[in-house]
Amino acid sequence: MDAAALQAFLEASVRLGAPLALAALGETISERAGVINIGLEGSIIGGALGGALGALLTGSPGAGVLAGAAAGTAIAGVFALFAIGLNADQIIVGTAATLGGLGITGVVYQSVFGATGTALTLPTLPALPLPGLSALPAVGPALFSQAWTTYLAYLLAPALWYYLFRTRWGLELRAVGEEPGAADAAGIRVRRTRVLAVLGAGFLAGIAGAHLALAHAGTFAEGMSAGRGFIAIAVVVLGRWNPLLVLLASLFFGAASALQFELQAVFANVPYQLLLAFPYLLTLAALAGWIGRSRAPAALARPWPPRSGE
Amino acid sequence: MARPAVEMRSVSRRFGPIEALADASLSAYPGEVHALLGENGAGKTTLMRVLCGMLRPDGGEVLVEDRRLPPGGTRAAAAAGIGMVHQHFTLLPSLTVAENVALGTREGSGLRLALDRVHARLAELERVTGLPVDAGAPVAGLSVGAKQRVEILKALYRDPRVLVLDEPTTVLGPQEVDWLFGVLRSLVAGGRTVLLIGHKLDEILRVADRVTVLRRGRTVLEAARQAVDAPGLARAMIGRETTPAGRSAQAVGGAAGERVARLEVVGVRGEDGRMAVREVNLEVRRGEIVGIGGVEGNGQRELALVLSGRLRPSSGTADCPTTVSLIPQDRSAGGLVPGFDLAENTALAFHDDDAHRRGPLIDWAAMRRTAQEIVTGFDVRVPGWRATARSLSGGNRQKLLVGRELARAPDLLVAENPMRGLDIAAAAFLRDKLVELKRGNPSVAEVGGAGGRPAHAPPGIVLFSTDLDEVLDLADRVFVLVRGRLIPVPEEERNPAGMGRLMLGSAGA
Amino acid sequence: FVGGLSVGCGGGESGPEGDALRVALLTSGPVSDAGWYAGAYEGLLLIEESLGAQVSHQQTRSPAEFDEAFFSYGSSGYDLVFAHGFEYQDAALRAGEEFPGMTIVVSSGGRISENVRSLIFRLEEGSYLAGMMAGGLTRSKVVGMVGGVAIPPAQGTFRAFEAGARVIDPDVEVLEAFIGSWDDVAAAREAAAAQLNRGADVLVHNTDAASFGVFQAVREAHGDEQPVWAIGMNRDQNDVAPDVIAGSAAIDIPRAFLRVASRFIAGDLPSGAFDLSLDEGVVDFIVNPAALHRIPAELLARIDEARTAIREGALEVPRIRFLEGESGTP
Amino acid sequence: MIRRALRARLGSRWIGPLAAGAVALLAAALLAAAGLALAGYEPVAAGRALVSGAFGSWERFASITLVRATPLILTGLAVALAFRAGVWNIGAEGQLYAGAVAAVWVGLAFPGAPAWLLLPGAMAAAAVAGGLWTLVPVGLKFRAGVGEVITTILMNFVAIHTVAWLVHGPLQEARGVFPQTDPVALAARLPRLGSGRLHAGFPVAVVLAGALWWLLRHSAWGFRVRAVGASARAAAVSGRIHTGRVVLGAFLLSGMLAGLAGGVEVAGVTFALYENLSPGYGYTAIAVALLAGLNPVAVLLAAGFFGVLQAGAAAMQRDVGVPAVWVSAIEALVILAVVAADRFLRRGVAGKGGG
Ligand SMILES: Nc1ncnc2c1ncn2[C@@H]1O[C@H](COP(=O)(O)OP(=O)(O)OP(=O)(O)O)[C@@H](O)[C@H]1O
Ligand SMILES: Nc1ncnc2c1ncn2[C@@H]1O[C@H](COP(=O)(O)OP(=O)(O)OP(=O)(O)O)[C@@H](O)[C@H]1O
Ligand SMILES: [Mg+2]
Ligand SMILES: [Mg+2]
Repeated sequence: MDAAALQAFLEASVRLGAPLALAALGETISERAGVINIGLEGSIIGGALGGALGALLTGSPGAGVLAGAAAGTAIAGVFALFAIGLNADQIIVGTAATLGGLGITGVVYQSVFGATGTALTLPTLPALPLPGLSALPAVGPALFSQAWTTYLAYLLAPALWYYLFRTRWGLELRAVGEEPGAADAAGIRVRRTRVLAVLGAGFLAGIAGAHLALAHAGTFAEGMSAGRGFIAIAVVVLGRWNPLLVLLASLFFGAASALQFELQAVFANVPYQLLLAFPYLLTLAALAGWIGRSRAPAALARPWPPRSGE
Repeated sequence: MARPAVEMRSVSRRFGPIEALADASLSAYPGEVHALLGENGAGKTTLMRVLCGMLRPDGGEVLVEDRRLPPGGTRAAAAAGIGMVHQHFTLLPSLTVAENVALGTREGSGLRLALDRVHARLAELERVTGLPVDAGAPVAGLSVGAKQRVEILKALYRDPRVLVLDEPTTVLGPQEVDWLFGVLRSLVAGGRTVLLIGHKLDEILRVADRVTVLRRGRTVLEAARQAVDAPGLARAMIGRETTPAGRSAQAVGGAAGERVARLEVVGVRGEDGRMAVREVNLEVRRGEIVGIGGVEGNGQRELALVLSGRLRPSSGTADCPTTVSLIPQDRSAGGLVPGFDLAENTALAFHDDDAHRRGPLIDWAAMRRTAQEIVTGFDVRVPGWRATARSLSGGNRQKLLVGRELARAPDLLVAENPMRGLDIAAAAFLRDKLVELKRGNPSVAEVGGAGGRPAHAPPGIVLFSTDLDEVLDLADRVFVLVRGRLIPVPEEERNPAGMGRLMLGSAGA
Repeated sequence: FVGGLSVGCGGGESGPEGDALRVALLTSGPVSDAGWYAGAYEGLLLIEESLGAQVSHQQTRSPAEFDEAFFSYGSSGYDLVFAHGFEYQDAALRAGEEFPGMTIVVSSGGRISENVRSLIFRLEEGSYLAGMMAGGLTRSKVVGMVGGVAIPPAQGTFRAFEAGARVIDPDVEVLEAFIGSWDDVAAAREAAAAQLNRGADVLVHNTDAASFGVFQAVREAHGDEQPVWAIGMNRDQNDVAPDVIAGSAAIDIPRAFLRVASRFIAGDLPSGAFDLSLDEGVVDFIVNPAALHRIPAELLARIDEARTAIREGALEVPRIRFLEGESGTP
Repeated sequence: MIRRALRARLGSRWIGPLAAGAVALLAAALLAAAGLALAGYEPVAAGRALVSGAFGSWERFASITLVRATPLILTGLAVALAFRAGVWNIGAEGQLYAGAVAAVWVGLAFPGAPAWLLLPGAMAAAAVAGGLWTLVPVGLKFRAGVGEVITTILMNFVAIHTVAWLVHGPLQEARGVFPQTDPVALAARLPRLGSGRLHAGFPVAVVLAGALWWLLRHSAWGFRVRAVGASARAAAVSGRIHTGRVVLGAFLLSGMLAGLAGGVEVAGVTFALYENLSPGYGYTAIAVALLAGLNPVAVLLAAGFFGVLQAGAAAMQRDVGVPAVWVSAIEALVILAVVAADRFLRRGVAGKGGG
C-alpha cells in the first residue's frame, strides 16, 4: 500500500469505526450498570431519522445531531420503562425496542416523505481538520480531519474511563452492575442508576445514528443502521467493558471492514461474499489471540430487585 | 434508663405462607452491646434487615432515636446512622478493599473518587483497631476471614450510631474475635449502640450488656446480661428444656480402619495463581477424625477441594475414594443452588445414585423421600416442600447442606466449619452425628438410603475448623494449617495455647 | 374462537365490486426506497388509478413467506400478481400450479409456465449508453461499479456498462465491488471511496437505497479541477445529486406494470417472457440536464447514435440471459 | 390486616394482576388503533385482518401460522436449552443456516436415494452441521476463555456471508444463473400434512419440545444441565457433575436443534437454499425462549404467539394496506404489552415486595 492508499484506508477505518464507537461506548456504560440493551439498534435508527429530520427542519446538521440524540434517548426511555421499571426481561424488551425502532422510523419517514420515500439529500456535518494534528502524515487526515461527532468519540473514551474507574459515581455504577444487592445495601439507588445509564446509552446511540445520516451517508434510508447495534454490542465485549479498549475495538472493527473494501478491489477474483465475512473472521481471530479472560459485569441482564419465585 | 437508640415495636413480616416475624420487639440503648438470639430461622436476620431498610415490614414500626423510620429504604436507615454487617457478604469481588469501603459513602463528594482519603482513613482505623488490611487488594482474592474483616471495617468506616452485626464471629479466628469484641466495647463506650447476633452463647455473653431472644418470629425474652445464664437463654430460645450442648459422648478414640485417602507432597495453586498449599502429606483412615485447625485463608479451601477430589493438585499425588462428601467453606456459592428446591438440592448429590434413579431418569419420589429424611433428621426448618434454598435462613441452609453430605454415606467426609451458623441444638446434634458416623453407627448411614455399601463401614473424616476447641474436642489426630503447610500437633501441644503457638511459630518461620 | 373469526377472513367477500380486476404486488424490500421497489409500488397505484383495479401489496421478509403470500392471494381470488424480483420464481411456479386462475408476473424471472410469466427489463441497453458516457468522461481511464448483490440482472448491467465504456476507450480499466446488501448506505459509500481511491473518476452503481452512499462519496471527492462523476441506475436519479450525476440508466417501472396490466385485461399478455426495452420507452439512459454543459457534445452525439442503433436492432448490447430455455442461456 | 385477610379469602390476589395485565394489552391495542386511525387506516378492519390472518380458517391457521411457528419452535428450543445450561448461545441464526446448507446439500447430492433414507439423512446432516457450527465458539470458550455471546454473534455474520457465497458458487443452481440452489429431490422433502402447506416438521418440533421438557425435568442429564445453569459452582462442588462436559453437550445439542430448524425450513418450506433464508429466526428465538421462561413446552406457546403475530401482520398488509413498517411497530407494541401483562401477573401472584 502506498502512502495515499494507506491514508484512504485509515480514513475509511475511522469513518466506519466512529459510529460504532459512539454506540458501543454508551452500551459499555449501560452494561457496566448491569443492563444489556439489545435495543441499541432501535436507538441508532431513531437517531438517524431524528438527525435527518432535525437537520432538514433547521438546516443545521448540528441541530440534527441533537435531535438524533433526543430520538435515541426516547427509544431507550421506552426500554428503561419496561426493562427496569417493570423489571421485564431485558433481552425481550430489547428485541421489541429494535423492532419498534425500525418500525416507528419507517412509519414517520413514510408519513413525512410519502409511501414510496424520497431521495433525501441532507446538509452534512463538515470535516473539521484539527490544526496541527491533521497535518501529521497518514494518520493526521484520517484521525483528525473528521466531523466533530468523531472527536466526541475520542473525547468520550477517556472521559468515560475516568468516570468509571476514578469517580464515586462510576464506582457506584459498577457496583450496581456487579452486585445490585450489595449496592442497595450500601444505599445506592440501583434502579435510578440503571435508568440513567440506559438513557445515556440511548443518547449516544442516537448520536451514532445521526452521525451515520449526517456525517457518513448524507441521507436517510429505512433500516440504514444495518445491524450496527448488534456489532456495537459485540465490540463492547471485544473491548472488555473498558471505554479505552472499546474505542480501539471499534476502530479495529472499522479497519477490518475498510480493509474488506480494499481487498475487493485487489482480489477481484475472490468471491466478494467471502471478503464480506472477513471483518468477522478477523475479529474472531483477534479474540482467540486476545490473552486472558475477560468477565462480564456479574449482574448483567439480571433484574433488580430480583424476582422472587423464579 | 435513657431513651432507646433503636426501638422496634411488634414488627411483623411474612414471606408467602411463612410468618418470619410475628410480633417482634426490641429496644436497644445507647452505650450497650445488645445481643439478639434465637434458633435458626427464628427471624433474627429478617428483623435486622427490616431495621436497616432492606425489607419492608408488614406491620409494626421502627424508631431510631425517637424518630420513625420510613419503611423499606436503605438510604433513610443509613442516614439515621444504622450500619450493618450482614450474615452473608455484600462485597464486590472485582473491586479493591478501599473501593468497597468507599462504596456508597460521600467520600470525595465531588467528581473525583478520593481513594487516597479512603486509604488514609483506613490506615487510621487500622491503627485504632489494630486490624491489618491491605486496602489496595482486590476482594476476590481475600480469604473468608479477611472478607469479614473488610465488612466490619466498611461498617465502622461510616461511623454508625447503631451497628448491627449478623453472626460476625463465625468466620473469625479466636484472636480476631477478641479484637472485634474490643472494638465493640470501645464503640459503646463512646455512646453508640451495637446489635449483635450469634449462636455461641458463652462468646456472646462475654460481650453483651442486654439480650433479646426471638422464637418463631416473636420476642420471648428481653433481659439484662446479669439476669440470664446460658441454659436459661437456651430454654427461652427453644421453648423447652434442653440437654446442655456437646459432650454427650466421648468423641476421641476408637479403632482406625483401612486407609481411604492419601496425599503425597501435594501442592495446589490458588485462584490467584500463588501456591495455596505446599508439600502436604496426609493419610486418612476409616473411623478417624482428622482435625485441621488454623486461621481462615491458609489453604483450607484448596486442600479441602483436593482431598475431596474436586480439584486436581498442581503437584504431588492425591489418592481419593470415589464417594467423598464435601461441606465447603464458601456457603454463599458453595454447596446449594439458591433457586433449586429441597429435592433438587438433594439431587445435586444423588442424581446419579442407583437408589435415586431408574435408568437415565431421576426417581423424584425417592429423591423427595431422601430430602424429607434429611429435613427431619437434621431439623431443617423449611417453609414448605417446594421451598427454594434461597428462602431458608442461613443456619437452615447449613443444616440442609450438612444433612445432604452426611446422607451420601461417603468413604471420606471433608467438612469445613460445618458448625458455622448452627444454633446450639443443631451444633450439638451435628457433633453427635459426626461421632456416631465415625463409629460406624448404622443409624446415620441409613439416611442416605441404599448407598450400596455396608452401612457399618465408617468413613474417614477430615474436619477443618477455625474453632480450635471444636477440633480438640472431636479430632483423633490434630494438625494446624499455616500458610499452606500442614503441621502435626504433638500430643503435648493438644490444647488451644499449644496450637496457637504452633500457628504463630510457623508463621514466623 | 377460530371459527367465529373466520368471517373476516381472506378478504374474499371484502371486495366491493365482485368483478373488479384484483392485482397484487410482492416486494422483498420496503417500497419507500425511492428506487426499485418504490417504482413497483407506483406501478401498482397507477394500475389502481387507471384501470380501477383493486390492489394489494405485501412486503415479504424471507423465502418462507413467498409461498404463503401466493397462497393467500391465490386463495382469495386475485387475478394478477406482480412478484417483483427473480427470487420469487420457484414459489411462483408452485403457486401457478396450485392456482391456475391466477397469473403471476415475476420481474426478471428465469422460469415460466402456463400462468407464470417473466417480465424482463432490458436495463443493459441503458447501462450500455451509461458506460459510453463513463468512457467519455473519465480522465484517469478508471471507472468503478458498486453493486448490491451479484444477481444476473445486476451483473448484466455491469457487463453492458463495461462494453459501453470500452467502445469509447478500449483501455479503460473497470473496477467492480459488491456490498452484499441493497440498502446499506454506509457500506456503499466505503466501497465507492475505495474505488475512487484507486483512481476511478466515474462510478456507476446498481443498488437500491445504498446508491446515496455512492453519490455521497463522489460528492466529497468532487473538485472543480478534478471532476468526479456518478451515474444513476434503475431510476432517473439525476436530481438526487445534480452536481455530480452525469445521467441515469432508468427503468420506467410504473409504465411497464401498467402496460402488463392493460394487456392482461385485453387478454393479449404474451405467454412466457417478454422484454421491455429502449424501444418501448420503458428503459433509457437520461442525461442529466444540469450537467449537460459540462459534457462534450460529440460524446452526446455518439450516445444518441448508439441509442438509435439499439432501437433499430443494429446494435446488440451484451447481456446475461437468464431465462430458462432461452437461446444463449446455460 | 382484615382487608388483607379478606382479600386473600376472596382470591383477589389474582384479580388485581389479571386486571393490570388486561389493561396493558388493551392499552397496546388502543395505542395501535389510534396510530392507525391517525394515519388514515381502518383500525377495526386492521384488527380483524390481524386475527383472521392468523386464525381465519383451519387451513389458514395450519398453512400460515403453524408453518411460521415451526422454525421458531426449533430455534426457541435451541436457545432455551443453551440458556438453561448457562450457555449464552446467540448463534441460533448461524447454526440454522449451517443446517439449511447441509440439508440442501444432501438433498441435491443423492437424487436417486429413497425417501426413507434421504429425508432422515438430510435432517441428520442439518442437525450435525448446526452442531459443528458451534465448534468455533466452543473452542474459543474452552481454549481461550472467550465468552460465547460475542463469538456466536460473529459466527452468525460469517454464516450469512458463507451462504451467500455458496449460492453464488459451489452450490449454485446447475444453470449457474441465479443465486440459489436447485430445488432438492422430492425424496428429501418433508411430507405435507393434509391439503395445506403444513409439513411434518411441525409435529416433529412439537414432539421435540415435549421430549426436551421431559428430559430436563426427569432425566439425570436434564438435571445436570439445570444445575450447571443455575450455579456452575455448586454443581462442580457437588462432586457428581462434570460442568465442562455438561456445558459442551448442551452447546452442541443447542446447535443441533437450531441446525435442524434450518433443515426443516428447506425440506418443508423453501426446498432450495437462498440468501436471506431466515428473517432472523435465530434472533426472534431468543425472545421466544425467554418469553417462555426457558420452558420447552412454553416455547410452543411463545413461538405460536410470534407465528400468530407475524401471520396476522402480513394479512394486515394485504387486506388493509397497512405498510410493513407499521407491522414492525405494532409487533413491538404487542410484545411489550405481553411482557408487561406477564410482569403484572407474576408480580401480583408472587406477592408484593419480597425483599
Ligand atoms: N427471602 C425469603 N423468602 C422466603 N422465606 C424467607 C426469606 N428470608 C427468610 N425467610 C424465612 O424467614 C424465616 C426467618 O429467617 P431469618 O433469616 O430471619 O432467620 P434467622 O433467625 O436469621 O436464622 P439463622 O440463625 O439461621 O440465620 C425462615 O423460616 C426463613 O425460611
Ligand atoms: N449455603 C448456601 N448455599 C448457596 N448459596 C447460599 C448459601 N447461603 C447463602 N447463599 C446465598 O446468599 C444469598 C443471600 O441470601 P438472602 O438474600 O436470602 O439473604 P439472607 O436471607 O439474609 O441470608 P441468610 O439467610 O444467610 O441470613 C442468597 O441469594 C444465596 O445465593
Ligand atoms: Mg440469620
Ligand atoms: Mg437469615
